Amino acid sequence: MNPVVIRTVTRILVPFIQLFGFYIIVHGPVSPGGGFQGGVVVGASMILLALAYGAHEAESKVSHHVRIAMDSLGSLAYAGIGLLGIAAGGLFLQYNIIPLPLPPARVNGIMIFLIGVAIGVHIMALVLSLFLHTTEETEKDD
Amino acid sequence: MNISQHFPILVIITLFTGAYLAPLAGLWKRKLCYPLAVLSALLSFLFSVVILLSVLEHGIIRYHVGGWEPPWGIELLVDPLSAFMALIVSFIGLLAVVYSKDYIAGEIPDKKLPAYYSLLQLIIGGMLGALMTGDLFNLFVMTEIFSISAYALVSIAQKKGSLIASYNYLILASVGTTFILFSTGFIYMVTGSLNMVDISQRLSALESPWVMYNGLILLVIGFAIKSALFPLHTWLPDAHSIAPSPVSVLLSALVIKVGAYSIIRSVFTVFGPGLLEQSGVVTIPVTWMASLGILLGSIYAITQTDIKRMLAYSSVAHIGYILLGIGLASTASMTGGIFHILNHALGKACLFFCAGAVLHKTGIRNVEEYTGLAGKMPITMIAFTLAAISLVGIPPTSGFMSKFYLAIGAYQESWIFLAVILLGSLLSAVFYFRVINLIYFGEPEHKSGVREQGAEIGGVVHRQPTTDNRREAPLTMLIPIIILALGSTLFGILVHIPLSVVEPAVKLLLGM
Amino acid sequence: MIEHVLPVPPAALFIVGALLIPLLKGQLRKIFLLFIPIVAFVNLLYLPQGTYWTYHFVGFDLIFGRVDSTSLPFGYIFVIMAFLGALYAIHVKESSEHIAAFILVGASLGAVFAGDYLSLYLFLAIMTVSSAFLVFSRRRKSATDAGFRYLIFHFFGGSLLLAGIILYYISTGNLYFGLLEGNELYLYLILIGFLVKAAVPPFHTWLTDAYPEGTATGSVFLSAFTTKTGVYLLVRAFPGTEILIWLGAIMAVYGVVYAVIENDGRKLLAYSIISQVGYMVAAAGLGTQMAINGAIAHALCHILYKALLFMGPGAVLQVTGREKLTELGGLFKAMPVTFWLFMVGGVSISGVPFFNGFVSKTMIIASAGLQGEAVVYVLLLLASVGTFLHTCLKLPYYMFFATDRGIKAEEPPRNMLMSMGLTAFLCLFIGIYPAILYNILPYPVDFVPYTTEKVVEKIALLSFTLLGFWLLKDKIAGQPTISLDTDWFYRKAGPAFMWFCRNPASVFASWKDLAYAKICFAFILLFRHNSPELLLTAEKRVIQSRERRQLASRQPAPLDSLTIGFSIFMFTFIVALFLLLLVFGKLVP
Amino acid sequence: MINLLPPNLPYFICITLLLIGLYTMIIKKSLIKKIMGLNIFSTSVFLFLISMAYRRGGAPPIKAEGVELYVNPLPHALVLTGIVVALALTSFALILVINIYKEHKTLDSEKLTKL
Amino acid sequence: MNKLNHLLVVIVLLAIGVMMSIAVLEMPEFADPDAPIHRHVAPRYMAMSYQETGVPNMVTAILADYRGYDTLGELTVIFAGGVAVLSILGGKRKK
Repeated sequence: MNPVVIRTVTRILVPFIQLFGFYIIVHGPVSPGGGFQGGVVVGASMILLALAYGAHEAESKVSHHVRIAMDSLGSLAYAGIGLLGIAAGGLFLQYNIIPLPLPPARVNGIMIFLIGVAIGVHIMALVLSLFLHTTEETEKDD
Repeated sequence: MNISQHFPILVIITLFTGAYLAPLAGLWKRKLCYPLAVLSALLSFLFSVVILLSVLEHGIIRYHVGGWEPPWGIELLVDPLSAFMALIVSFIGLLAVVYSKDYIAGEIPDKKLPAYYSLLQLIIGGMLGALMTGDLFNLFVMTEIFSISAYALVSIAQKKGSLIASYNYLILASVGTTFILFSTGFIYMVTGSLNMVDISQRLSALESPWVMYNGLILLVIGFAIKSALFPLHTWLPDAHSIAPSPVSVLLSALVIKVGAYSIIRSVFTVFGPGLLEQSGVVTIPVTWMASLGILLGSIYAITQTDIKRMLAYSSVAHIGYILLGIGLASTASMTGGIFHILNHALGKACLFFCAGAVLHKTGIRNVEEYTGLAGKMPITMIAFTLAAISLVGIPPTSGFMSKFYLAIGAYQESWIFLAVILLGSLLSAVFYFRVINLIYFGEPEHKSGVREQGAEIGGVVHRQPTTDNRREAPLTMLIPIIILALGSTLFGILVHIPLSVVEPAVKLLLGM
Repeated sequence: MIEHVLPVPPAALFIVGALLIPLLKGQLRKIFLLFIPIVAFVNLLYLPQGTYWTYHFVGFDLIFGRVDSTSLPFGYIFVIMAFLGALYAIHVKESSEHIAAFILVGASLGAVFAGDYLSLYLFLAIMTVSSAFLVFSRRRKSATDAGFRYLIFHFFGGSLLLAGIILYYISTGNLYFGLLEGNELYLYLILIGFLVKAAVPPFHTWLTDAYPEGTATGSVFLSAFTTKTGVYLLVRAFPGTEILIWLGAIMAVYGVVYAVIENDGRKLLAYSIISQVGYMVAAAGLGTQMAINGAIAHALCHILYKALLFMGPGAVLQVTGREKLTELGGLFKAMPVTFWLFMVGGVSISGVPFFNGFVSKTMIIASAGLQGEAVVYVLLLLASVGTFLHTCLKLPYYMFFATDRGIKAEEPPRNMLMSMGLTAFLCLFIGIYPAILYNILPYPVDFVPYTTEKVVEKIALLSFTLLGFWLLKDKIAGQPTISLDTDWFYRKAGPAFMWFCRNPASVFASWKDLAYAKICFAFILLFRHNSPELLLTAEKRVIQSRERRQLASRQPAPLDSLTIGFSIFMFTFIVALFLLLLVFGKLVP
Repeated sequence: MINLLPPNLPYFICITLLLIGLYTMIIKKSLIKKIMGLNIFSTSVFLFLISMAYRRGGAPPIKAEGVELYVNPLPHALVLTGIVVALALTSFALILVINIYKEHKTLDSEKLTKL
Repeated sequence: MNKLNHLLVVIVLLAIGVMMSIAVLEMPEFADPDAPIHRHVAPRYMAMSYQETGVPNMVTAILADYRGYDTLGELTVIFAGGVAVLSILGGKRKK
């Protein structure tokens, strides 16, 4: 099968898909969407890349180490934001007590946004990992 | 502001953070995973000690995560029961992590270590989360965390058949969790709330109870699948026997107990003291299933040759004791049931640790090859004996006391339950003493001919214990074994210590 | 100085001592083994009467020291017996046997001095386990099996006892162990629990099963403690219970009948224990002051001479490795001292005047006569004749005389002989000075054993028996068979139970568990039926399966099959069941 | 009963889906199909939650000027969580199935039984 | 699986279906604006979430703020799933 069409279309589409994914992540607080949804979209773009160009392409863009780091750091960032509440003298995951020079509701908004980003980072790496690992050795058999 | 007020959340977050860090640490230095895991497990153990003490002193702890009041936000609710269970979970979890170091080296490849320790912390953290939470949906989420970690840990060693065991476990337990979610939907539908305390207040004001009953039934059956109540236990023997021993300990001593705990929560807290009469709809069938489980679990255990499988089936019987006590819902039976959670956790953890130590040092899994191990691994085998005696329920070990309370509570309901408890002890004596007999008085097979002759001639044969073939397991494995064996013996004499926690917990649950 | 250290709970002394045994080696250990009973005896002498060592245990009152004139005699004799047994077994190098024996002694002492049911149950359970370990110490397949049956039987009795205790607790609200009267269910459960301990038929099979299987030294300990503790419990809780009189009388005769036809020396003695305990049970049932005195006195005397009797065949077993009467004979030349010492026990048990059996046994028989229980009186008298026949005549005759089979033998080790000598001395001493025995009994004794009438009666009876034996001695020779007793029930029940485990009960297990049929061999042996053929085939199969297993043992156990579909069906079925119960529970109030 | 059926029809559909999921898991022999059954089963629950959140005349739960009546946002959040949980489960189950296939060269549970 | 078993399964499932339908008949009517779920906890989210969290999307507000702990759990579940997959495959992808 001639992959040229697929590859070309993919090359054109992937940046847009990713952009759309980031949009979903960033606009989670104001419109339908959020970290999970956006993260999956971005991850799916990488899967598309892997499908069109082979797993190595995706692997070289986002390597195993980077994916693990993104996974862990995304989760850690969430837990860290939660712990900030305790550090600021409030309760776990209590945002409005975090000392920023803004009204409390704004602080909440910022933290929700940050959490969305953390989730997005985590999910995009994870979705790609799941795909790559699932296909890992079946590919070799082909 | 006092940091100790945050301990209910920190006890969970510490482990989760450790779990997040483990793969990261694995990228840098794999050796770092173990100390990190020990550290976080130790921290959470210390936290849960403080939590238990403060619950006993100041009463129920309520922690509003995120600062939102209960029906809107998620509330952590720590009463004596959850603090008691949390202490058990974090303590045995700590021991399992400590034990893992030398054991796991021979079981799984080096590159899986980060994943292993990460999952180990997730399973403990998930269980602690399920114990501490006061929110029904959060209970579901936490249940999923420890369940997924459990499925993965079952298959981590990639033994023959472990994948199938893990798959079985996954599918069957997922049916259970989906039941739980479904019932959460039912309950949410009629109450509009997810907070347990709030639900119980609103449920008692409910006029049409059908939806509520459906919810209760699905909730209890969902958790009964998790806790391997008798006819729902089919996933357990494979999963518990194939998993690496520290994981078997976590599964057998803790995970099914957390399921039992969740049944307690759903019957006594969600449905509350106000609806205790009506909850007989589920508790009465549960007692009958538990009675069957006590008898048949022991009978299956008798027919096993694989030691871990035998112990796994014995867990089916013991979860029967616990749920029988809970289902009877009288003061004595509840005391016995909850106290038995501790005893079975200590005893079964010790037995699985011992079986693991034997497996690690000699590769023996078959009960009939346990002959003469007392000479080779005396400390391990003494610990095995103590723990087994405790589980059979012979005084003065702790297992006797919990069965004594259970039996008192059982007779208040019906003599049949008393008979079941006593018969169950008798049956468990059969298989535990079979092993004990082999350990101390069985002879290694190749010598058996010689021994037979000697016995005929002398009546007594003088055997010189040879010191050179003593092969105790390494210290990281031996210390947890010793601690647990001592615990399961000492708590039979110092019963007032656990009872001082169990009794207020029971009073609270029964609304007295 | 001693007053400050002593007294300590006697049970603790032995149990702690037992745990120290493995730390000691060689000569030191021998001294230690003898030292503990001596200390315990001194301790007992300092033990004041009364109730103390109460321990408040989560709402229950545990009483570890109820010392009164009923429990104290048992305490004395148990400690003396511990000394004699330790001396007899001192040459044994394996510590496990000493530990089990000392724990058995300690637990028996604990049970005797226990003042509440919880601590009583505790000590009885420890007794069960330690006795089973003494049997296991023989390290022989048959011993293992017998030990197992012993264990299960006693756990069964213990379960009934525990059920009785729980019922008692629920109906009275306390756990005080004392006189039981009335017509409650718990009464019967506790009674059965005690009857199992005292080996009253039909609960006696564990005794004849396990005691002959003990080691040469272990059986001496076994014979002394368990049944006598049972007698103590009956005396304490059920004096004057009508049914005990008949049970005891039947037991006395029953044991004799089986003993007469028995072939294994120690099994014969085991049956004779049943017979002798029958006297005590009957006396407990009579319940008069004199009968209770008789029961306790007889228990004390019986411990001494029965230990002596077990020491004899034990020594023979030690030296020759043989137990069956049909395999023994003509040992007198090689072991004269053993023979004479054994005979002291033999005449004691038969109640020959001036030996200790006489002073206690006549007391029981006389009290039966005083009560007007004519049938019981005759039965007991008859049993006494039978005892003389089998223990004093048949056993020594076939063991030491009869056909000389040319067995190589010599006198047993010195410590065994010393122990036997000491025991024989005590038998004689009490026989001649019964006052020393009568002084420690709970009630004042106005019974005079040595009246012309009683002595003459006894001697006449025994002489006729002797004559009869001499004429019929070839007719009652032991046959190399196993006599059928009520234990067929559980010998059959074992395999039947295993069949149940494997077949109907496994429906809910997993399919592959059915493939575990080979485990049945272990259990055919465990609850062995005494058919040699079956045993042989089972043995062969075990060997075959063992070879197969050795190949497979390093693999994890075979998996349960994939039973997902079935399991999920089970889940849904349970859901449906609950819902059905809900619907019908609602619709039909 | 006929009168009552139409208003609660979505719930009946959810229960039907639930039964279909269970039926698939019980009857189908392929391990993959069992996973599909599980997914149908859990989807029925999500559907149940989502349909109970609906409110006649309710707007999407995004704050807008002048709108007072929104659908209930809480079940949406729950379902999001539930979906993610199901995703994790499904991915792990699929990977197990892939490895089972590699090991045993079959996915038929009846055949795997006879191993 | 033979026909009989098949039938049994269907019967049991139908029994569950029928009995759950009894519950469904008692449920609040579908899309009823006054159902308990719309009256008890949810009104606060609708009325207050924008003031309290500064986020117009209520689902996100609930997800990340009111029930943020659940979302942490959810993230942990998916993290566990990822690690579980790694644990089966043994880490690194071979080149």
